[in-house]
Amino acid sequence: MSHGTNKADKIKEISGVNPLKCMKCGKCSATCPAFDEMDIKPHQFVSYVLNDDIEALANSKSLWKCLSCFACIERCPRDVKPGKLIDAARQIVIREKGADYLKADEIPALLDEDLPQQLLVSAFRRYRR
Amino acid sequence: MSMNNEFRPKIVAFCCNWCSYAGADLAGSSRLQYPADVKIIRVPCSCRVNPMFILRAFEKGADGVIMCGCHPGDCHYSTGNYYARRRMTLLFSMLEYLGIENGRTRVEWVSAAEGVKFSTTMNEFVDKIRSLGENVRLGDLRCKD
Amino acid sequence: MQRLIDRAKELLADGTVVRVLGWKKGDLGFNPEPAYFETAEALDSDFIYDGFCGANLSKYMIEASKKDGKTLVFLKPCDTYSFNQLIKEHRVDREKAYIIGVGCKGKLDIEKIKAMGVKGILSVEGASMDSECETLTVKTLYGDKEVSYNEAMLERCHVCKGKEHQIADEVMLESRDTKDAERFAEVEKIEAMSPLEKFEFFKKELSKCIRCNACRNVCPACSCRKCVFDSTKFDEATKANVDSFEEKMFHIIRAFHVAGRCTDCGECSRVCPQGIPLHLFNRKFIKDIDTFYGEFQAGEDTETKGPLTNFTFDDVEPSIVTERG
Amino acid sequence: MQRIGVFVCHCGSNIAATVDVKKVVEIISQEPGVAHCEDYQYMCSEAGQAKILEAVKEKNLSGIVVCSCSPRMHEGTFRKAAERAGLNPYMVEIANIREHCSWIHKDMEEATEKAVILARAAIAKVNLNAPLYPGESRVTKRALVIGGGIAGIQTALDIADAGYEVDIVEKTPSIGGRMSQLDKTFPTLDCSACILTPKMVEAAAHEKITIYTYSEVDKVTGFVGDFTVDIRKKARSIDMDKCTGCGVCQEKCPSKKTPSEFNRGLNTRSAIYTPFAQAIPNVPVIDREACIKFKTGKCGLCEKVCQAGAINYEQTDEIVTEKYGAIVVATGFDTIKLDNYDEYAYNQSPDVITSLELERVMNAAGPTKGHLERLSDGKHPEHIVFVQCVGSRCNDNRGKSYCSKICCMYTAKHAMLIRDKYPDVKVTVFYIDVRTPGKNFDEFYRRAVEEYGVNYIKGQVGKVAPQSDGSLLVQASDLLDNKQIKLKADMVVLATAIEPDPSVRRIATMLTASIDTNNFLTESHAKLRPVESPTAGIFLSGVCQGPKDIPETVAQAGAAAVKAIGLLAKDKLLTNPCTAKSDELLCNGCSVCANVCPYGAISYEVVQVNDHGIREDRRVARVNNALCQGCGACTVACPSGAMDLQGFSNRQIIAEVDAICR
Amino acid sequence: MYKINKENLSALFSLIAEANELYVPVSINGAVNFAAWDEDVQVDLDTLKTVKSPKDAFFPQSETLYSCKRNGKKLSITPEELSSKDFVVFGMKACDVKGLAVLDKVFLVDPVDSYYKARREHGIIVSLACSQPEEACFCNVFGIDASSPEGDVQVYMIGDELFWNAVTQKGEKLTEQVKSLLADTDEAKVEEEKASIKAIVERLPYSNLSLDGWGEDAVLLDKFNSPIWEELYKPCLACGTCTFVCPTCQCYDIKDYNTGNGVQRYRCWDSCMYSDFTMMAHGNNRTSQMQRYRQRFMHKLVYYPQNNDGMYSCVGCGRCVDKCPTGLNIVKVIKAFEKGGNK
Repeated sequence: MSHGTNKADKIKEISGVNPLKCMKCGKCSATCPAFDEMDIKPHQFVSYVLNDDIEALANSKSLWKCLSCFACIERCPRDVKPGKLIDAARQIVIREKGADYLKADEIPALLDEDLPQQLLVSAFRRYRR
Repeated sequence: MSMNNEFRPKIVAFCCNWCSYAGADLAGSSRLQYPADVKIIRVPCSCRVNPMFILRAFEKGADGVIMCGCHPGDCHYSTGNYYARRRMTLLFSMLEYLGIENGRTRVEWVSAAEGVKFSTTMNEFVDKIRSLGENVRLGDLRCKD
Repeated sequence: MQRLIDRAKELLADGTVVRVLGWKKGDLGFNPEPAYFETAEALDSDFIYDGFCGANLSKYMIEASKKDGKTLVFLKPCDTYSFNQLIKEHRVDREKAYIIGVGCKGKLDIEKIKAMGVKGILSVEGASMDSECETLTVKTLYGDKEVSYNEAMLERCHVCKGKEHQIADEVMLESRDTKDAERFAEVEKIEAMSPLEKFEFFKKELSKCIRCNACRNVCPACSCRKCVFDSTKFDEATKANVDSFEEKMFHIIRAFHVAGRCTDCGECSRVCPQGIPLHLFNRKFIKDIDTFYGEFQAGEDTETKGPLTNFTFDDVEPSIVTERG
Repeated sequence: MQRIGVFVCHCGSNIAATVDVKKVVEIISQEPGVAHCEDYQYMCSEAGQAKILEAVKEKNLSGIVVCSCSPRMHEGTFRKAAERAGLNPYMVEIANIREHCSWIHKDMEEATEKAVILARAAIAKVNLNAPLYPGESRVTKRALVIGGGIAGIQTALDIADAGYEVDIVEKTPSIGGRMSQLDKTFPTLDCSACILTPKMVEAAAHEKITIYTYSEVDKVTGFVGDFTVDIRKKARSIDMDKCTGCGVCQEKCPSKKTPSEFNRGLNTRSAIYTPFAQAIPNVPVIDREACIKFKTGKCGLCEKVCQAGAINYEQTDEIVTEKYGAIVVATGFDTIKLDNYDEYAYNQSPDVITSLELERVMNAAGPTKGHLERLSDGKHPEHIVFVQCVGSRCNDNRGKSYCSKICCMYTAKHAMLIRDKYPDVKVTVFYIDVRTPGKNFDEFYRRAVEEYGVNYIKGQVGKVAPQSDGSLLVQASDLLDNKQIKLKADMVVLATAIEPDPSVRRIATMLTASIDTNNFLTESHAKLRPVESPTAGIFLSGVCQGPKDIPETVAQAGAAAVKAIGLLAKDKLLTNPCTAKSDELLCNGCSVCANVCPYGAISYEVVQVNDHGIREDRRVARVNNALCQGCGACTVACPSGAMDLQGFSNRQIIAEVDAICR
Repeated sequence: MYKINKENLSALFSLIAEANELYVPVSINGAVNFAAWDEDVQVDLDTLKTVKSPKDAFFPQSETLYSCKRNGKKLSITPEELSSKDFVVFGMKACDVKGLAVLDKVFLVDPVDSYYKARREHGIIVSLACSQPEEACFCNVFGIDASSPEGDVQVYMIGDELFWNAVTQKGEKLTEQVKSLLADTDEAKVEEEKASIKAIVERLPYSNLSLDGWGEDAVLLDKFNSPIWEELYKPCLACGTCTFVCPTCQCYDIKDYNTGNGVQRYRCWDSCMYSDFTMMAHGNNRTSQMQRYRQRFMHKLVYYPQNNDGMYSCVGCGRCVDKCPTGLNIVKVIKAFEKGGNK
């Protein structure tokens, strides 16, 4: 799993999350509305990042099943925010595929106040296809 | 390090005995590095720090002076740091008013448990002083030679 | 003025007071001096109260409080703040003072008249309390000159704290509203400068300092028996500025020691032989105190805790200085 | 000029590995005033101290600098050594070249240079040191215990048994505290009341113990050995001497709608009430906010029915001022508020309760008379879910970062008791970790699983949703099965985090005892002085210092008592000689120093002074050495420099500054 | 006699400064004092009196005497080098120049003050006649002629021109250095100016001040014990303004400054008005402000003249009259004694 180091760091950087803070309580998974459809469960995101196994994460179904509802972020008692991790993993995948239709720094100009964050995330997904 | 011509600031840190000095001790026992430019003077409480001490340090060649005390509310003497806070706020404001670079002085509240904060603060402060360079606006030329 | 003399004579005669602290005519018509009077004759011949009587007499009450009997003291509205502050600090004895709050129409600065290019002044007319206080006629060796009263006023009168006496046993003579400038305007002007400009500004001003200590010795708040700059307690005793640092040290500490106690009476700037605007130091502290800890006027009363002997749990942090730029 | 001896410690390799000790000695030997300089492996050792003794004798030293570890570590050691050598102990200064130098630097040249400078600063200071002599202060042989829970009761009993007077101040109407609210205790399942009540009675009956219930500490002045405390006895509206505790008033009281504090608001009480049947003292109080008489002026029923004539509506708060030598804080805990935890539906459903509420539900004297029933409809539950770590171990700003320590065990206790009494009830416990360090603790937990069939699931509950049929839908994860599960429960019990009683902040401020960010009182040393506050004369008992269970609390209570007894056993205390001192010739008498003194140690008197030939009466400041704690606030407030601090004088600090900046 | 147009003053200064250090009256934010000249300073020759007298060109407010350096336990001492470069003080007034004569009698008699002596030797005085004397001036009372100041070169500012008259050898030498800028002229205009100055001096308010009862013939103890001092001193703030602006006050203190690695021993002006003036281990021999106040004027008007053949150590410049924060001054003292029968 030597491939992962840079990517794991990248994920940490993008998400601003320190996965070491996780105490493995599983509240994220307990909360997740898309739990059943996921192959890698929210609480496992953290371990995958910790174990540098970004490849598996990138190839997982979960990446695209996450609704970005932020319930896990809201409920996490340790400020670990698995939702942000998965979001970051998604960004990495998109960037790698070179299908990055929008550059990150172009986005702020396109935002308006009423635009829900979720929409933006799903937009990323949609444009990838 | 002293072989090259890198600027080595003189920095005086006043630390209260109960919190910040102990915090510095903890930084030490935790082996948290910060530059040797910082020299600590132990005072019983931040309220013992007379503005004249701070000016004196600059007079004699200090490039930066930092004062550390217990967090507000945690003073061993219950109220000392509140007085210190007002005194230093006014003093620093006056120094800034006189055109002295305002990063040369700093107050930070560091508890006995905050060894990390102590070393982070000192690293930051030394960086700041290094970026400001030698103190030329507030010092006695006679002490320079 | 005659009313003041008459009242003083009455109080001397009925034994209320044993001496009068007021101003004595100078020999040039514009250089009166603070003086004690113990007889009616002395009052009749020498007492004066006009636009040149700028001296704040409250500090003289420290010595007068040690004397037997009561002293009648004339205090202008701004002087009464100093007197209150001295009471608060147990430096004067209220019981030893009979205070006549005397009106004020703005005090004159002979240096300002000279700075207008008026030379060889023999006398100044229009400075008395009875006059309209609009124009001064200055008789000089080189002819008569007319000068606007307001333009010849001390800086402090342009930012006058008001006509009210904060403490007095009785009040005599009308005051005039002389405030026509913002108290903190000069401070704000400096605050708006770049650090280097600030530094150069004060360097220039302080380079004039000759450490005569007039600012300190005239100050009613600087009433220490022995100043730290005269004692060995801090190893900072100096007599002359040898290095520019010493001017800064002296003036910062002078202002710091009176911070929260300074009533902004302006005596320091009035007496400086080199015309250094020393009030800019004190007023900076006053402005900061007002901003950080709420408005505070030293000497408004004799009880309130001073801002440096007080605190709140959520006072601003010293980093405010850096944060506000 | 002093003759100074400088001793540079290697501290094994702790210092010597980074600081070139020999070079320090070489440079420092050349400093003016240094009459002796040497290095040694371990200065704090017997042999090291012997070197000091020898050098003082041989070189006639008058001051000593030890370059070693932090003065917080060995200043006392070296002061004692100096004393043995015939010097005043305050002629010693420490240059901290370990914590502040060798341990934080890697470059040897840099660290050596710094060590030299630190040594010079200490030399500069010791040059200006003067012998200081501690004064003596008396010890009032009486202790105050703040808080009348099990911690306070035990501490008071232990101190009283040693023969010293103790007062307990308890803010509620009865002593007993949280323990009196518990039903059974782990791991033995004793009835809480059965073991607590005798202690309460013993305390009440003890001739050395005075109990102030329904009272609060109003003001604390003084210092170790000599505290003066104002205790506010809140108006009880009952004459304690007359009341027989018959309880008729409580029965007859028409105002019965106030939520019972004792039963955690699960039922109500009357306006005149004792919190529980075994209350000590068994004297009710009138809750003036609930009392009709106080609200409207009408009623007065209790006065009419009281045969003892004990009701007194006119009673006012009374201040008792008492002196103490030692104060023990035993203010205990409360559970945190769950307002920010919407996901557990605590505020939405009466069937979601905290564990402490469950204690009351399980208790025979509780709101359900000990029957396990849903509080919403009184139905017998079929399935109870316990949720662990509610608000504990939370890094967000909703809960507490620490582990509340007792929850794992009491949850096992609850689960076991329920399964024992109602085998038909299904019990599920959601846990993150089960923590059972303690004698017989893990065995206890295992019994719950193995013998009582409690279903433990590793995973946190994400959501509790009240359903229209009155049940609760619990959504959780099962981390071991890697499944998300949804369970239907009838009751949910939340193992809510505990926090120090909110009153402790005010008390800590009054005592000048330090407190951490979680409001737990700080101990003087986490390992070596765990029951002492850094503030001398203040001791810590029970949960106010940190989460702990009953046996630990009782043990700590005993330890705090012993520390207090150790203090009370002394007749005199030596005071810190590093106190402020006013130079009367420079003093202006302006009072600014007194205005900032937190101890009221400065007073003024008019004295005749001879100021270089001028004799006059002056108002000057006087420092009471017994009160002064040496903070130095006054020295900076004093503009003339008349006020100075012995041991940290202006000139000493300036000398250090000069030495460092040179 | 030479002259130069005022427009060329800057060139003149520049030329003088080539070979000498040059001190001129400089205005800083309204206060005029002697200071080293350079092209950026604001020279002010119109203000009659500088705040401080120019005495510190010869006797600086503070000067280092020697330095000690420490190396381990060894000390090395380096005396300060004596002034060795010629310097010109341009624009001293008659009273200021006379002030130096007063200092000379203190510093140049045995034991000679070598620091002062060196400066006197290297100092060249270009004195400026007072075209517009002011109300506080009374130099004539001490026999000083404001229209004809002493010095190495006398200059007069008349209209657009500056008239230059070398008086001494030093003056001649300086004239040679700047001759390229000077034009020959006669003395007619200067004589006219002198007469005009004298006429003004006669009209000065203090011109008739009487020194009867002071000086060499004063009855010292009568003056010393006079009750008048008690009345005079009371407003005195004990500041040092009068002594620091005075051209004749010569008292100094010697102090050490710790530079961290050694000591600089320096002397600085002291003021007899200060409570720690002549402070000794036992205390102070003048314990009250009255005594200190009396000392200053007794020294100027009695002790000094009696020790120096009747020469007063006051030159009537009137700076104390102008600058005392509470309106006290030597004139008031003289007048008070006159009123009190000179006792």
